[in-house]
Formats: sequence, structure tokens, C-alpha cells
Amino acid sequence: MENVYSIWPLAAVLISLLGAIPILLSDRTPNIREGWTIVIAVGKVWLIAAMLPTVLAGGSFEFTIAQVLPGVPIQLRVDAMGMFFALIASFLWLFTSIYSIGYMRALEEHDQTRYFASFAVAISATIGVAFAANLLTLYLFYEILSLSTYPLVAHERNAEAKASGRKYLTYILGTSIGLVLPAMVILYSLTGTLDFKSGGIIGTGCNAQVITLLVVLFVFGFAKAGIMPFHAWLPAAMVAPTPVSSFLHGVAVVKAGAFSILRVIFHIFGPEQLQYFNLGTFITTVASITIIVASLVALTQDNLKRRLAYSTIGQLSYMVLGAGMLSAAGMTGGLLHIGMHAFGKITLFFCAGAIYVASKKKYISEMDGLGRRMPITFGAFFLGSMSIIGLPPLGGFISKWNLVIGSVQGNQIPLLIVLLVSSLLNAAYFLPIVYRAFFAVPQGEAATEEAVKIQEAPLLCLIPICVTAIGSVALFFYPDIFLRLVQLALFP
Amino acid sequence: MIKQNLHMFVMAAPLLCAFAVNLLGRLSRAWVAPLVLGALGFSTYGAIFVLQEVLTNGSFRYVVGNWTAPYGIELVLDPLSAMMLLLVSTVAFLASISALKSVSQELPGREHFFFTLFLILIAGLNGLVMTADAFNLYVLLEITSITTYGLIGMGSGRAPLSSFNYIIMGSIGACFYLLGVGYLYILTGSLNMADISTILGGLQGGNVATATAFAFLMVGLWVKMAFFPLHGWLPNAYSHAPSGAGVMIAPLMTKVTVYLMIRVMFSIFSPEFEFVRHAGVQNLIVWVSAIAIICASLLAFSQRDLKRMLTYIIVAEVGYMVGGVWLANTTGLSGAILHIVNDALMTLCLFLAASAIAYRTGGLSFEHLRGLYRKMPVTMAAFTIGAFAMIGVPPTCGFFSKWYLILGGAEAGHWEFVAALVLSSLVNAILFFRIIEIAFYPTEESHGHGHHEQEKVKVQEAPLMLLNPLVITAVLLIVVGLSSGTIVNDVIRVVLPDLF
Amino acid sequence: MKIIQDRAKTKQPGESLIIQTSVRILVPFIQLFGLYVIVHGHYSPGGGFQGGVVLGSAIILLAIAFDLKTTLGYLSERSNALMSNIGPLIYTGVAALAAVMGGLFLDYSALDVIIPLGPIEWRSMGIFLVEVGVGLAVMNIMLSLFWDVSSGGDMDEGL
Amino acid sequence: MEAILAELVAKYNYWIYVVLMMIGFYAMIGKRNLVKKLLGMNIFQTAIILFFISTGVKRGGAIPILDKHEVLLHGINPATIDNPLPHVLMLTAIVVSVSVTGVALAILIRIYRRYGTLEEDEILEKIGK
Repeated sequence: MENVYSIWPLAAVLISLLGAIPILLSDRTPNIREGWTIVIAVGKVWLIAAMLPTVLAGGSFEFTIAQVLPGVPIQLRVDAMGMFFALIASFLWLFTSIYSIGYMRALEEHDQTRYFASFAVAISATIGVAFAANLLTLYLFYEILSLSTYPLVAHERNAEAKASGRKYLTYILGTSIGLVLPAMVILYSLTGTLDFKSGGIIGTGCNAQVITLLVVLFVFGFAKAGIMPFHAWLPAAMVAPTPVSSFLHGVAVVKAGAFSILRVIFHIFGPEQLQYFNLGTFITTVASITIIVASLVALTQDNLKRRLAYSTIGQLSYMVLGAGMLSAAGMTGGLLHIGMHAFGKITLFFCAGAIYVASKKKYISEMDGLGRRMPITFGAFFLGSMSIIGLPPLGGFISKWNLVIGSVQGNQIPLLIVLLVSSLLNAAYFLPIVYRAFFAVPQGEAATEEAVKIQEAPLLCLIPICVTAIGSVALFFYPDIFLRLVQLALFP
Repeated sequence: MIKQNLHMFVMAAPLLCAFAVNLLGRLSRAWVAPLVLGALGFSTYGAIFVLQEVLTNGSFRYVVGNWTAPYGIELVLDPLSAMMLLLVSTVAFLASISALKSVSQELPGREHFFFTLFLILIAGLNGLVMTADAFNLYVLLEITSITTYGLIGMGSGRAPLSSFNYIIMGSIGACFYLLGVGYLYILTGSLNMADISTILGGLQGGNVATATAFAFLMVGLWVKMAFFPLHGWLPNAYSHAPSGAGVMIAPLMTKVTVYLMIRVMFSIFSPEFEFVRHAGVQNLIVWVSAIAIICASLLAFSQRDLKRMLTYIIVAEVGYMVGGVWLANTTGLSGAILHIVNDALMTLCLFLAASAIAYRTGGLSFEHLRGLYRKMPVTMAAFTIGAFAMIGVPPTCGFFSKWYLILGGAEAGHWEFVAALVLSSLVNAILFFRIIEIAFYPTEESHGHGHHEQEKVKVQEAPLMLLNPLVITAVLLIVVGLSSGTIVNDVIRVVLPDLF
Repeated sequence: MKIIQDRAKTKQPGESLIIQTSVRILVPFIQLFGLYVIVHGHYSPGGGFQGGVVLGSAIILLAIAFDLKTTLGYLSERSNALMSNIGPLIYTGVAALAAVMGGLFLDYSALDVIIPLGPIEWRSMGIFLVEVGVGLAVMNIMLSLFWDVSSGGDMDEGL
Repeated sequence: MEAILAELVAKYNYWIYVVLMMIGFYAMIGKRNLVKKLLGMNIFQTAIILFFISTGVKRGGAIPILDKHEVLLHGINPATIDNPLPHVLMLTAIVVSVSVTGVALAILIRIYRRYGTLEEDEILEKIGK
């Protein structure tokens, strides 16, 4: 397997970090600022896509930034798993940027410069998480991601945003400093390294109790994955502007959490060791509880974004669940779900934002008949929800199918039941929205003169919605690249 | 011939200029800035060469006035003291740039007095890190303390009273140290550290006296560095000092004293003495440090003023370092030494930011900080980096020393210390995000949409004299963080074999 | 003598005539002794610090017997400040000069390069120079300590 | 009891320093008047200075001032002269103590001007207002 030492990974991480500077400097000229955003986003996709062929051929790129601790450098490595995540994140960022421009301008939001700059730093950190070659580097970018998204969550600068910002930081920083950092130190003192290695770095000779402790610390510590009881920040963070919710809290931040957990399970502990210590059950149990509870809570939410947030919490645990099954198909499904869910959920969030831009409506109960005014948006919404529920012909089906196979392979019937029940619950909380929008007759306030004037959201919002919705469909028919990357990541 | 004396010039330049500043500053204030910056710039530049020299050619000893040790006063330049020399002069240089501006605002017409004391303080600190003589150390310690008393006393409001309390406490500390030196002198008849160490090693009996001497030395230094139960003087003294003095005193005084503690522990006494023969004491002190960290962090909570909050954080950080040294393993000690460097820079960054904020807003209580991200974006950006370093967010330097300390604690099995470190990181996170939140939001009452057009606040950055050192320090925090591997391998690990 | 008598009649600053007169007579001798202590400091008991203290106390004695204003006539505040700076400047200057001239710091024998007196002779000469600096500094600092503490820095009230 | 007394008498000088030191320490910690605190500090320092000086004393030792020619002819018998080093050290310590006292007095003057009193309680009361 070819391992190239190259500056490309660093360039891919840094381009948007450095890009924040021209964005900040062109505060007074919004068109140039947005131009920068798009240029950087395209550049990022190009940089990452350029590395794709080598990675698909089984190679990897590596770059050492600094030697900071004995045996643990700050190092970037582009392997299949990182490439998988980075590809999704950078691609979706491009469309989120376009969507953001439409959304922010339509709403005449304040502090757009800060918004775009923070966004650029956040995506940089996300790619850093994807490309991290060891746990320390991952932690570094994970923290930068937490901190750079704070201004986005607190964007509104009102009392609600303040409270949410607090909650967000308390959960995210509290767990990363309080749980992950000690876990890393213990791991380092056990093994003397933090490198991600296929098959894990922990031998079977370690003390079972210590390993159990570490698994607990890591699974709960990466609170961005929203494992209960450390999930409450995600619904709270929904006060942010919708592009933030859609990209960061649908893709980048939450997936960074799930990705970190999967990284740790696959490349620090290793499936075999976890099997040996019989820790898979713990992970799957925690994930199952989160899936069911989050789906049930989602049913009760009237605020569309909050419902999506609880849905996200449930879906994130699918990924952890898949990894915890420790069977080939299960792990494939878990990892694949990162990509499939990303496309589906970002579509849903984009739609929620478009609805808000067009009609200023946040609550599901107000959306009666809206689908006839905004057919494209709600059509995309329908596709997105199908993907999340896991119906063909949408991408979500493939990952869910793998998960089901995995549970059967591993003879874990309770997990199968969890998967099926939760799919039903998904359908139960998504389809009524679509039904209401298209078929319910508007009553009372919703039927007034004003409501009739509602039209589709601006074009800059609609294009990304269509692209991601079509992407979800396309992923069902052409999942080859993703499958190949996942296979390479799990079984090199 | 300059080369062999270079480190002396590093120390002498500020000393000579101290008197020149006083003389020429009387004639015209215009003399002050070039002299101060010239002297400190030279010191910093020289210290870089000294470090380079020591790293390439190994450590050396220097006898002042050609009187051979143990009769004459000896200086020792190993990688550690050379690094401290560089640290002191760099921090002093950066601090002085900012001090020049803030002093001209706070103490107009008295710049030359201020900078005379300021430069003598730096010379004293430079001397402290090099000296290898127990009594000389006392004298230099008092030189730095007396100048600090004066600098703090120049502040307004409660400053004189705080300074007086500091004098009393500082003198108790110094006297204890002197008593300890007296015991050592009676035991060994020598004042040279290396000489004492050799004689103590071959000493039969006298265990109680040695232990007493050690106890006096330690307690004396702990008072001076404000180790937790003995910290009472520090918050008042540091928070009432003029901004120009605060940026210099807060980063350096406690850190240099921690360095002195390491010197005394390992150059005069031996690890075997402290950690093996008195293992009970060693355990006790790690416990005390853990408690110190927690208590000081909690005390920081109740403060409603940025500078006072920072002073309590300094007290907590002292706990980090003392605990790290007393963990009795290489990792902990490396962490403690690395933390000396990091903490000095972090504290410098935060105090420089505080001084810049105070320059514009006229105060540092939390009410003054509202909406600062709009008003002073660059200052607050640097402040944020400093805050992240204090919390321990990678890649800022604070993370790496904390890493070593936690690892050291885990290796030594002192889980209470690990818990205290993690807890204090969390507390720091809350403390700093409280401030960041206040500075992020414009006013107490909520602001929705629509309002934002009227509240266009004009950017009112601090003057460049305050801003430049701040930005440089913030960048240094990250640079030092990324190069902490080099620092540990090339500087700290080189010294450790001598110590263990 | 006449002046003192006049002053004693008009106003009463400080002590009685007898004390004032004897102080006036004593002061030159005290100062002479102070100089002696400084000058002989480098090879017999004494030195800059002790000599400086004696010199300073002579003027303090004047201040106690008369008042602060009188002492300002002998040594103005300005020249006092000047000298208290020049003192340490001489001290550190000599030390640094030795280093610049190629020796170690404070190694006076290196000063032989400037005026060839022989290294041994320079060792004692160097110390002498340092003692002069120390003496100057100590005298003036003693004095300004006394001035400032007794009058609170204003020089108009006090004794 | 006998042994303790003997110990006390044999090392009476040290006991005096201990007593002095404790007086000074008490004044620094216990007194509320700032000048008394300062005086306590001076007593404390003096005790240490005396302690050091007494370490240099020898029974029957003379002052350490030597005649150059005498030394050249007969050499030095260390037993007959006191150790001068502690004295020199203490000279420095005295300088330090004088400087600290000077600074402290100057600061006390500032405090007095501001608050009109040197009693700590009254000052704190005035600050509290």
C-alpha cells in the first residue's frame, strides 16, 4: 500500500482556515466576501477530490505538522475512512455556502462576516477531524470545531441564543475535557502511542476494567455524537440560523462526533479486541436506547427544526450501533450511514430553512397546505424523509439494509427489532408533515390573504435543496465510491 | 570575549539602563522608551544566543570576578537556566512595550521612576535564574521583591495597602529562606549550591537539621510564590498594581520562584532526599497542590473583575507546577518545567489583553467588558487565544504542559492530582466563557433581529503599542505549543538526568 | 555664627543653639571620617556602604538639628537624585567595563588594558572604584529615604 | 528537666533568637497597627541576623583583620580568628532589611495620607464604606 508524504492534506485543511482572513477583511463588500466563500469551497472540494484516486487505489497521504509529545506528533493522514468523511463534508459545504448566501441575504441577517468566517474555520476543523492521523490530532481539531461553532450557535445574540450557547459549550467542552482528555492520557500511558492503526493499538493483554472504562469515557466523551444522556445540546443549538443547523448540526459537527467514536472503535480499540472484551453489547445497548428514546421524543416536537434535531440524535446512534455490532455488514452499515444520513438530513434542514425564509413558519402545525405553495421544497422534503426512514430508492436504504444484515449476521435479534421499530417511528414523525403540507386544508390564520402570497424560497436556496435531494437518490443507484471507501477503511 | 560574558550582559543591560533611564528620563521623557526597549531588546537577543550556545556546547559555570567557587559567587548556565533567561527577557521585552503606553496614561510624569524599578526587577530576575549560590539567591530574591513592592505601591486606590501586606508576607518568606540558608551554612560551611550538595551527600547524621533547613527553604519559597494556603497576599497585590507593572510581575514572579524551588530541590538537595527519604511529605504536598488547584479555581469563580479572576487563576497554576514537581517522576517534572514557560506566556497574554482593555474602557469589572468583541476585535481575539491556552485547548501551549502533568499524575498514581487538573480545566473553561459571553453580547437585555442596524458600534482598538505585544504573545502561545516537543526533548530532557 | 544667632532669635526651627552649633562643627569631621572609611575600604575594615552611611548621617544630623530646607542648601534634591544614580552606574559600569575589556564580569584585573598598572594593582583599584560608587549611592539614598519619609516627599514640612 | 535546662543554658544564644523571632512574628501577624507590623518585621530580621552572626563566633577567636606581614611570616591559624563570612553576609542582609523598611515606610506614608490612619481595622472600615 502506497503511503505518500505530501503537503496536500495540510493544504486541504488550511485552505478554509486561511480563507477566513480574506473573508474577515472584505467585511464591507459582501459580494467579494461571498465570492471568497465560494472560491474557497470549490478549492476545498478540488483539493480533496484530487486525492481521491490515490486513496481509492489503496494509498494514503501523510503530513506531520509538529512533533509535540514523544511518539505522538500532530499528524494528518488521508486514509479511506477520513477521505469518506472529508468528501461528504467538503461537497456538502459547497452547497451549504450557496444556500447560506441565499438564506442570509433573504433574511437580511446581521454579522454576516463573522458568520462566514466562523463557518470557514469550522469546516477546516471538520476536515482536520477527518484527516487526523492520531487521537491527539483528532482531539485538537475536535476542540477547534467546538469553539468555532459557538459564535454560530449564539449568532442571534438574544437571551435564547445565550442560554443555548451556554448549554452547547457546557456539554461539548465539559465532556471533551472531562472525559476524553483523561481517557487519552490513560490510553497514552498504557500504550505509549495514540496512532490510529487498523485493528487497534490495544493488545488483548490489557486490564479488562481499564478498557471498559476507556470505552465508556470515549463513547460518552465525544458528546457531539449525541449519545444520551449527553444529547441535550443539539436541540438547544437549533436556535442558530438554519444553514448552521443543516450543515453543522446535520453533517459536520454531529458527524465529527460519530466519526470520532467510529475511529476510536475501529482504529484504537479494534473490533477484535472489543469482541474479546465483550464490549460491543455495551455500545449497542447505549445506542439502541438513544435511538428509541430520541425517535419517541421527536414525535412530540412541533417545532420542525427541533423534530429534525431529535431525529438526528436517533440517526447518529445508528452509526454507533452499527460499529458496536462488530460484524462486517454492521460496521459497513454504520460507517456508510454517515454519508447517507448526511445527504438526507441536510436536505431536510435546507427545506426547513427554505420554509422559514419563504413563510417565516417554524411550527409543523402551521404548515397545512404549504406544500401546494412550495412544491419543490416539499418534494425534496419528501425525498429526504424517505432516505432517513430507509426506503428505496434512496441512499438511506443501503446503509440501513447493511445494518439489518449485520444484526442478523451477528444473531442480535433485539437490535433487529430496534432497527425496525425505529424505522416505523421515523416514518411516523416525518410522513405526517408531508401529508399536512400537501393534503391538509389550511384553516384559520394559515388561510388568510397573506398566506396565499407565499412562494418558493430564493433560487440560491432552491438549487442546493435540489442537488442534495437528487444526491440522495443517486446514492442509491451509484453507491460504488462510498462502498469502496468504506470497504477500504474497514478491511484494508 | 563578549561570548563568554554574554549572559552577564543580558543581565547588566537592564541594570545599567535602569540608572540611565532615571538620569536621562529626568531631562526628557523622550529618553525613556528608546533606552528601555534598547536594553530589553538587547537582552532578548543576547538570551537567544546564550541558549543556542548552551545547547550546542553544553552547560557551563561562570565565576563572577574570577573568584573561584566555592568562595566566589558562581553562576550556572545549563539549558534550563538559559531557557529561563530567554523566557524572562522575552516576557520583559513584550511587557515593557505595553507598559510604556499604559504607564504614560496611568502615571504621567513618573515614567522614569517606574522604569528604573522595572528594569532593576528584570535584572534581578535574570540574575535569579542564573545564580548557583544560595545566599546570592536570597539577595536577588529580595531585589526583585523590593522593586515589586515599589511597582505595586505606585498603583492607585488600595494599591499601597496591598503592597504593604505583600511586604509583610514577602519578608516572612524571605526570612524563612534566609533561616534555611543559615542552617545549611552551619551544617556545611558553604553557600555554593553544588558544594553544599556534595557536603550534604557525605554528611553523617544531622538529619533533623537538614530536614529543618529544607523545610525553611521550602516554606520561604512557597510564601513567595503564593502556594495555596500561603497565597493571601497575591490577589490584592497583583490586581491593584498599575497595568504596566501587572504585565511584568504577574507572568514572571511566581514562575521564577517555582524555578527556584526546582533549583533548591535538585541542586542543593537530591531527589532521593525529598522523594525517597521523605515520601510521606512528598505525598502530602501533591495532595496539598491538588487542594490548592481546586480551591483557587473555585475562589476565582466569585470574582467580578477580570484582573482579580486572573490572579486567582495564577494561584491555581502555582498549584499545577508545585504538584508537578513533587510528583517525583520525569513526566511530572517535565510538565512542571514546561508549564513554567507556558504559564508565563499565557499570563502575559491575558494581562496584556487586560491592560489594553483597561486602557480603552477604564476598568476591568465585568460591566466594562460588554460588547467588546465589536469594539476591540483584535484584542479580544488575542484574549480568546490566551483563554483557550488557560483552558488547555490544543494546539495552544497550555494543553501540552497539562498533558504532561496529567500523565505524570497518572504514572505516579496520584489520581487526586489528575482529578484536580481536569476539574480546574473545566472551571477555567467556565470562567473564561463567562467573560467571552459577556464580551460577545452587547447589553444585558435581549436583542433580537431588527435592532442590529442601530447598534453599529465603532471599532475602537487599543493603540498599537498595546496591541503589538499582545498579538505577538498570542502567536507565541501557538508556536510554543507546536514546538513543545522540541522544548521538552532538547531543553528539559537534557537537564533531567542531572536532576534524577 | 552671626547668622545662626539671628535665626535663633527670629524663629525656632529645630533644636537649641548649642546643639546647632556643635552639629555645625561636627559635620565636617563626620564627613571626613566617612571619606576615610570609603577610601580605605578595599584593604581594611570599612568600605562604600559603611562610609556612605556615615556621610549620609552627617547630613541627616544637619536636618535634625536645623530643618530639611537647610539641608537642601547643602545638597539639592536634584543633585541628590543625580548622584544616587551615578553611584550604581559607576558600580555596574566598572563591572561591565571589565567584561568588555576581555575579562570576566567584575574581574578588575582586565582593566589593565586601559591603564597598565598591573593586574594585581588593578584588582584593588577596581574595588576602590566600586566602593566610591557604592558610597555615593548609599549616602544619597540614605538621605533621600530620610527626606521622603520624614516629610512625605514634600520637603516642606517635617522636622 | 535537668537535661532540658542544660540544653537551654548551653545554647542560650539560640534560644534568645528564637524568642526574638517569635516576638517579631507575633507582631507581624497579630498586631493591627501597620507600623507595629513593620517593627515586628525588623525584629524578625534582626533575630536572623544575630543568629547568623553567632555562627561565626569561636571561643577565643579574634576579629578577622590580619596584618599582611604577620600572615606572610607565620601563616594563618583559623582557630584564632572568627569566621568573617557571616558578618559579610549579614551586612548584605542588613542592606536588604533597610531597603525593605524604607520602601515600607514610604508606602505607609501613602496609606496614611489616603486614609488618615495606620490602624488596619479602621482602614478596612474606610474602604468598606
